[in-house]
Amino acid sequence: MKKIINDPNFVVKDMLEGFVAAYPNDVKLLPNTTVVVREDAPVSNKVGLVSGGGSGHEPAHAGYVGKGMLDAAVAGEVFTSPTPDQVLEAIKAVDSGEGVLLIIKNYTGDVMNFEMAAELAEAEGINVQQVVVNDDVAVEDSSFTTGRRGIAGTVFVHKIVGAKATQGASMEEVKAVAEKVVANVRSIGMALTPCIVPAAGKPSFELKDNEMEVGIGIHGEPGIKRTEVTTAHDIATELMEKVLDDMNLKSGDEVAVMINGLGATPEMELYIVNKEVNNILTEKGIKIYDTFVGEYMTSLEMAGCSVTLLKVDEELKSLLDAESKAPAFRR
Amino acid sequence: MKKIINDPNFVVKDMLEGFVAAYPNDVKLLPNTTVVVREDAPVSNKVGLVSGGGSGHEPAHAGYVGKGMLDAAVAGEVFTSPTPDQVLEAIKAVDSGEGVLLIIKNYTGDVMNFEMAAELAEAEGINVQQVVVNDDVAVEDSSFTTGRRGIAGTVFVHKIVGAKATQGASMEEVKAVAEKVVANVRSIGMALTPCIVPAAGKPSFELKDNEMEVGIGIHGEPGIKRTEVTTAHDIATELMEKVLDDMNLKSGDEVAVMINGLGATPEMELYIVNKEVNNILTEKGIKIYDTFVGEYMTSLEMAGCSVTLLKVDEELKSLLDAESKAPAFRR
Amino acid sequence: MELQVNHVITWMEKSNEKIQTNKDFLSALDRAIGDGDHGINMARGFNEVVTKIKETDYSTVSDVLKDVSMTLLSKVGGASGPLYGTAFLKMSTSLKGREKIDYSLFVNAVSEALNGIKMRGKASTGEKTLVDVWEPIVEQLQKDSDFEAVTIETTAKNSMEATKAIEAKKGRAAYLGERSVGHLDPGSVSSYYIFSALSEVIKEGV
Amino acid sequence: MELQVNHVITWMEKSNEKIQTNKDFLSALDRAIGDGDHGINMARGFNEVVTKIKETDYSTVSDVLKDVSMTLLSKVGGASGPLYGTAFLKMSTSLKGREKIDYSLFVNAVSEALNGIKMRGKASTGEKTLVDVWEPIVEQLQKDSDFEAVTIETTAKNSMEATKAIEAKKGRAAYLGERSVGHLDPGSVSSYYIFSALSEVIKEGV
Ligand SMILES: Nc1ncnc2c1ncn2[C@@H]1O[C@H](COP(=O)(O)OP(=O)(O)O)[C@@H](O)[C@H]1O
Ligand SMILES: Nc1ncnc2c1ncn2[C@@H]1O[C@H](COP(=O)(O)OP(=O)(O)O)[C@@H](O)[C@H]1O
Ligand SMILES: [Mg+2]
Ligand SMILES: [Mg+2]
Ligand SMILES: [Mg+2]
Ligand SMILES: [Mg+2]
Repeated sequence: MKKIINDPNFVVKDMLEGFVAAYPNDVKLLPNTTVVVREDAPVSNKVGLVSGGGSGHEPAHAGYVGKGMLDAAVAGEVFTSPTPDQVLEAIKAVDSGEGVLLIIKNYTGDVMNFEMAAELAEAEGINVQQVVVNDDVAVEDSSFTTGRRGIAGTVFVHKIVGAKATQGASMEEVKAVAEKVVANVRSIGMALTPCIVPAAGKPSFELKDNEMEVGIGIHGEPGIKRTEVTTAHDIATELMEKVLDDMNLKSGDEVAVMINGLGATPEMELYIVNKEVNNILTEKGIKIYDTFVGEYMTSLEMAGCSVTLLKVDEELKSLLDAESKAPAFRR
Repeated sequence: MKKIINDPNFVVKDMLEGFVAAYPNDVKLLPNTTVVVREDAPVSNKVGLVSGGGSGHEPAHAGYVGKGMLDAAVAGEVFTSPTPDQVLEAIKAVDSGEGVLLIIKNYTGDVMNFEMAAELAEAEGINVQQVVVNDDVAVEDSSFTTGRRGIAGTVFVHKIVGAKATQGASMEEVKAVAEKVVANVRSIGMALTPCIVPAAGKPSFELKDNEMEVGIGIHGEPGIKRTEVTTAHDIATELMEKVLDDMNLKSGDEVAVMINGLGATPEMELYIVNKEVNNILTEKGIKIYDTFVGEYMTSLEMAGCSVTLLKVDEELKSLLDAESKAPAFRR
Repeated sequence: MELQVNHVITWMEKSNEKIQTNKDFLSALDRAIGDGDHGINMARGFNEVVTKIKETDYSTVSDVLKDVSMTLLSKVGGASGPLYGTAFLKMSTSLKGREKIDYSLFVNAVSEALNGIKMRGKASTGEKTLVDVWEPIVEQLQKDSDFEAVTIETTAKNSMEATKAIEAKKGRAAYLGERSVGHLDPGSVSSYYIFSALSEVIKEGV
Repeated sequence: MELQVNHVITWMEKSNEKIQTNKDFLSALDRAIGDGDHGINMARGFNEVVTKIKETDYSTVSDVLKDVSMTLLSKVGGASGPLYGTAFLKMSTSLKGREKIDYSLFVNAVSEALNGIKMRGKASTGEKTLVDVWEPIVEQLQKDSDFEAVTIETTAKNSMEATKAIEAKKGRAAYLGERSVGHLDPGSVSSYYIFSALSEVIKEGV
């Protein structure tokens, strides 16, 4: 394991300190927590937005804290959902009296920890609502199981819901737009190499020199299948097929595209994937409203990428365009 | 070699097409070239700014094209400086009559190719000036040799010179501020793993499981020394020592800091390095005016980072703060 | 036979020892069908539990269990944190104010814990979760009429091993569908360690 | 003996063959003390050169050399592109309009090429660059009185090998300082192939 770290048991603490040190005018770390909040939290007359999850997905989630996006991000241990006490601190720090919406990625751990925090916060008289993001089409969408995972599409939820809340919308309106994004966003990922959780010290899975995993989860959860590495063209085609199959888009529909690097993939490769994705959409007559290429929701040093499509209407477009001062999503 | 690409010989073309496809309202690719220019080039009454270099350093350099930064970026083959004919196309596309400043990283190949382009452009009556960035303190600064390399500090040159030119400053003023940034910016890098040029198919160097290279170049050029991987604390201390030794900063001086990932390093680790760098500067009484953490000047999928310090005064601070619409450097 | 404060403390210490010893094994099981952190999570949590309860004076069993619960809730994270946290919280609540626990109180407490796990995780038997150890244990405890080291150990072990054959429907392993078959459920294995530790406490004399 | 259009074309074809054959070797040399692309750069450039000059009709040697120069300039990139581009451009200029080249014109052209390389690269002898092959070649050509296959081959080979002992002062290898000693200069090796190809053309009869 080659990493630029100090003690593997303190990577989250070290990272958070380094993060707030980089943006001292914009964010702060709540003392003795792993909660990053806006410097000016709670923002009056605004629904508070809290997200978070395991660490190792940087810039998610602290990078999305800022004017126009989240009010707070709660960091768990690497790939481990944060605990209820931490989430509770975040909720309390950002509630201005308008209530707090939790944006949760659909993992059993995240859902349970955030839910417990919500129960505790409600006991303290705070109106807490939640939305669960489940954009990963690699997983079968079944109500009898855990259901789909939340991956990079979550960033679109942060952005759009952040814009809505910034406009002073009510909890009801904010939650409605959050659910609208969730209903219209789909993603899928693939990996060329695994990643290494610092405290574990070994790769979370193994791939042969010529293998890739299609449908990988952002914690290295196995995907749909393991095949030989093909070309960017074939990879994009396969990922897009899975996403489009699930979306029911017609010619003339508009989408926002996100090509997300999982950590070790050179940006060059992400742009090559974007070329292919762009071609596929253009051929189908689907209009690309906006494109985001970069590292938005990573898996430590995993090599690979994910493709996200968000079907947009006029409301979502204007919210997507709205100003954001979050360090990792400046608009 | 595991990469998400099509034909290794066409990675630059594919990437550039994917790049302009992502930002169609902001940039365009000059037909049959590897030159990305602002959509609205040439911008009247503004000195044109052209940079570029080998590919593989994404988001450099095309990511820095946009209002407030560069007017054009010329992409060479991977790690190979672009050719004079391409640079000439860029110069011609961005000259509004106010002349064009070339921002060149100090590599023999880059200097020669850009210089030949300048000669050709001058023959066509365009006023072309140049500034050569040489921020890498890993290399001895000698006028008898090639001198120091240009690395991540170049991004500060793009930003600040871009702001100056946007204000409508004359060529003389723009060039003067460029030279001021060059005189005040210092960097050094380190690598944990090598990278693979697609057309070569093999790593450009090798490091043992417990080794790192201090002072690595952004093309994998050997550094100052090869040692055992130590902690983030020790790595930051060593890099900062080299940079500070060369800068003559006093307590009370102000700097902008850039912690740059070389490609495969998780953002988590960059923030850990930032924590250490922040501590070192704070201890010495050096004020941190602003901090930039992320991938700004990469080396394909190399794991490692570089640290850049820019000593700022009031002029540089206000230019650093100025608006930028470049995709990879939004302010 | 009655469970007292010192027994519960020993139970947690023994649980912790087993978890620390098998930390890498638990993570390896989780790597196969999850995200590879179960050993790390449990080891971090139970280490804190032992530190906490050793430095505190307790007069009731319920207070020990409350601290166990709170520590697990705030230190484990992931899916297992709220589940184990809830389990011990429910035990604590059902034993509120008690210094000594007789067998029927104990069975009732574990049964409450199981309900808590099922409520929190929205899981039922046969979904390859720790319910698949806790549910058989509760059934066995209800059959027995006093603390029985052997039946607890055997039941926990057998049901833990039986998770291998189950297709996961809940938790991270559910993403794998059929491919989860043939692997032990990590959470069931850590639950086995906890009941195995309980069995040893009983054997040493409750 | 005179150099004509077809000789120059053969010269370039033979140069290209050697460069393609040794592409990986040149890149490996560059990996050791540079950035590992010299073989890729030269192979890309000379491949284009051969394509270009084969599909074009030429009446003068200078026109062939002009196309060689332009193609190298626009296809090689890096340090070697402008250097070789300048070298062939200077040859073309000094031979402007000529259909046949006698020995003294040829020596003059190569000498102009060397000046061009030195001007462009701001390098002089002993700095571990391709000057260390071109300068001895010019000196040897000036000593000889007609095209001599053997002296060209020997001089190019010896001076290429001699770059091993030199400490780099220019180009990317200069960053290495003393550590560049003991490695061949990649650009000198590609220059050797070009003169070795010339030597073969001469041997086959100019
Ligand atoms: N819904 C659920 N109900 C009960 N137990 C569950 C549920 N989801 C997961 N588990 C248990 O949690 C274990 C995984 O814990 P852990 O690895 O610590 O958390 P995570 O899955 O968040 O990484 C599983 O092996 C399983 O026994
Ligand atoms: N200033 C210079 N003058 C003459 N030759 C040079 C100079 N700099 C580099 N070279 C030659 O160029 C060769 C490297 O070419 P190449 O690898 O294609 O370019 P780059 O160094 O830009 O990657 C070196 O081996 C050396 O012979
Ligand atoms: Mg986990
Ligand atoms: Mg090169
Ligand atoms: Mg797990
Ligand atoms: Mg080279």
